[in-house]
Amino acid sequence: MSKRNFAAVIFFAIVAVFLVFGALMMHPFGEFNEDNYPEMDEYIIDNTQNETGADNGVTAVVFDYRGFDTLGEATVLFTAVAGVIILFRRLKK
Amino acid sequence: MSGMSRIVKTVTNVAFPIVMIYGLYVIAHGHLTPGGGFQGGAVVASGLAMLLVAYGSVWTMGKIKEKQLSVLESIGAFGFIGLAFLGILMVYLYSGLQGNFFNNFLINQDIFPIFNELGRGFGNINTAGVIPLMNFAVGLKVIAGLFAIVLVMAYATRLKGVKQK
Amino acid sequence: MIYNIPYIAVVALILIGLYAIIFKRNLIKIVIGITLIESGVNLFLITLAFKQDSIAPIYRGSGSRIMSLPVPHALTLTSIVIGVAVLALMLSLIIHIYKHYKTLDASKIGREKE
Amino acid sequence: MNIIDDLILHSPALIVAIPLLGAFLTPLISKINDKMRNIFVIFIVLLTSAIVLLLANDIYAVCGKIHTYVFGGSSPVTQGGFAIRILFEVDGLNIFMALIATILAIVGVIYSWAFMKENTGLDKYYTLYLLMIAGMFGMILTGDMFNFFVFLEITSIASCALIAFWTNKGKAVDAGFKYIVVSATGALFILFAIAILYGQYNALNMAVLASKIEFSFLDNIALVVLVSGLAMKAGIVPMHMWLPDAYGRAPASVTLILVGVTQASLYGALRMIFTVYGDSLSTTLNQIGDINIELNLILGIFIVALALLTIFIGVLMALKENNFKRMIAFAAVAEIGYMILAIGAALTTIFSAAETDIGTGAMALKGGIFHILNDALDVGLLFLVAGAVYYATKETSLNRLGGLARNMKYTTIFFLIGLLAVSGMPPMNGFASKLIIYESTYQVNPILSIIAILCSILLLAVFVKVFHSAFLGPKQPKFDDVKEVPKSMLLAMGIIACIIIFIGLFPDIVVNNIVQPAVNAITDNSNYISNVIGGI
Repeated sequence: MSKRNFAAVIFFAIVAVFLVFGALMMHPFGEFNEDNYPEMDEYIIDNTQNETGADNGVTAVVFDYRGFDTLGEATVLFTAVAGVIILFRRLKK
Repeated sequence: MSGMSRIVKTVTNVAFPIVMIYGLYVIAHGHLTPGGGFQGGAVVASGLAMLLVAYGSVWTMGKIKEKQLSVLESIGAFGFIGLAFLGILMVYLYSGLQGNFFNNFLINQDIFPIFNELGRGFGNINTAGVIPLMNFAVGLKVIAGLFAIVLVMAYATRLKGVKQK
Repeated sequence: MIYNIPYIAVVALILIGLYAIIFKRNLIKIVIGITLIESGVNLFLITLAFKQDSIAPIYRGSGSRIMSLPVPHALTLTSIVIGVAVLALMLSLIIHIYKHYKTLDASKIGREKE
Repeated sequence: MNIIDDLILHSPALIVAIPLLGAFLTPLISKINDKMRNIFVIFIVLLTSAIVLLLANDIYAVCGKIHTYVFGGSSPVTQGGFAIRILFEVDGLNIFMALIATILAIVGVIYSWAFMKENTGLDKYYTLYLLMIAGMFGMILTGDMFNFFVFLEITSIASCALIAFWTNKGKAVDAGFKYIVVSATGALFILFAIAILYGQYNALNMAVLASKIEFSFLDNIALVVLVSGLAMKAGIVPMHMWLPDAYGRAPASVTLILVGVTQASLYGALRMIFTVYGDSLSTTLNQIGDINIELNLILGIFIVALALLTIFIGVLMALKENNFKRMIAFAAVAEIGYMILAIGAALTTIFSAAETDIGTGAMALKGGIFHILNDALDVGLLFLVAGAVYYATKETSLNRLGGLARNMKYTTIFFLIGLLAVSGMPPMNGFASKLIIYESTYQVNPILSIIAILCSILLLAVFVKVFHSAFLGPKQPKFDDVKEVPKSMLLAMGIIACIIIFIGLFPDIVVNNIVQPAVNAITDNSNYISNVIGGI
């Protein structure tokens, strides 16, 4: 094993140990109580019909509450298209 | 990649309209049922990609160029950001309301009563103000964008020298 | 600890992806590694959205009012689209690299003298 | 309500939205003709800059003011103090970075005008260029963690495509691939950290998170993952291998914006460490005897060690590099080292109880933030000069260049200014910020500043060698018909050179008016929280 590989293995092991410990410390799957009450999401669920008029809560979040993220997301796709086209363009005029 | 066999082409011909309709349905009902502009756009784009696989990239490139797709995508993106900009102008439209970028300017107003409806779980399509319009803009953008990516990559990696059937 | 199994799955996905990125030399495998990390993170976001006995956050005429959290769904949607964009660009670059060097071995590309 | 007030009110959104709009419209406009497109792009960039200046004027008018902008709603927080909508929170640090980005954007567009003229695919080039600028502004101005991630991805995808712009060169494509792998991995790390924080506190807004953070074990992991992701993007040493390739192979006008993107990532690290984690960094982790081992101390020492390594490796690799642009790229790595050296030194001291230590920390931060501005200008100017040399001679290797000063007078002068500035010589701006860094690190530990000064001198040696071999020396017959570069490129370099000399001659004006508000903004995170979510 080369030196570089050795360092990589140690790095990998450290990351693995910390992530597994982190996973064990998360709040139990699917359980919410007073400590981690999801106030932001509950607000959205309660008010989505009145504030945005949409029945679909996820679409309400995507296009209204976090609309600017969606603009960014659309831009990412636009960027990728421009990037792919620029990479496969003709090089000579 | 040139075209595939006749069986594939026939099946594609049958399946293509269904995929289109389903994708457009998902886009149009984005604010009512699971889905939206991105998901429906991806469905339509995958239908177009199926066409690309069946008929080959050279044939498809003859029908539509990536430049045209790029213009379509620009129009979709412009529609989306334009609807967002209209939120700012809301303050001039309805007196007394302070609007911001991305305001849902069609909801809670009384100038266009038809769009004013709130969702109450009945599945009315004219609910949610500006969201369906944004869904359409994003849908157009995603269709053109994803198909442009697939088309350009397929055309660039085509086998040269193979005659098209 | 049985309730933490989804998180363990997330960690496993991320670690497999990281392993591919660090130790593999084939460019396609590196790309697969990145996609795996991305799936892990997306799975994590979706895991955070789940609430027991809940339905998807979509109102119908009637039905349960206990809904899973909508924000992580929206974040995952964004993250998936971003993933597609990154993937498209990476694959295009790989096509170009293969055209230039006729190999996908990371240790053999970009070493020529100018 | 008049139009200027409206513009200022909506300015945080407009600064990002106008370049985006420009990018969406560029493919349509370039259908008309090329000249129209160029005018359109420069118009968009100038409009954005005007709005940035308006906003800056507004922010600097009142001390400690934070301009909060809500997307799609009127009130930033709902009752109970949680932000559901995306907020842009512009304080002294944001606007400082935005000013840097503005300078780079204007200069870059003017420079590309002539520099890229002979290439194909220019409409997409300008589209991606505007997207890069928009993404950079978005990263800088946003106050939402996930929004930060989205804009990070926009910049990294756009810059990756532009790095590989010359696809006929294998090395350029290779550099682009390296860049996208590193930045995609880094961005996914950042997203993972955001998800951890979201799962704990059910919040994505920076100010809300800062008010809620408790510093559990998971927060520790999130901090480490976040900072390592941002460090990947910023090119700090163990993850620096993409940077010389990407900087060296990209067109010079793209490299200029890449410098800004790197610094936006650095800004992200600053914002996360000092504002989001803020006071909870001084949590005591362990106690040995009488000494409290605090987290900020460990983090600070770690960052200082990385910074020294970064400076050292950057300078050493620059010494043995033969490619003109790659050599400058290694110098840029070293310069990033100086900034994080200042940040690390500030971390070790600023949370301490003693008054003098806090003063030292604030001074180190001042030096570090000032150096962000200076580094962008100095390194940017050097890259533009390297691009100009490539444009005139089509030659990148330092071994084959020589005697260019005879034919390219102005470029030579600009290179001289750049080399003096980047190595911290007195009449230029680099001296002013490096002096503050030396002073503050000397108070933390004298060895740090000694190493920093030595490396700076080595950097001077590197550049003097280049100056001698490329610009001076005997006349070479093959460069006889080399001409001075077109006027627009000279104008672009001239703008940066003028700003460099201005800051070098009057550093006090800049430090007092621009840098000090940024330092105040970063050290006072309670002001940030209370301004955004209203006294909770």
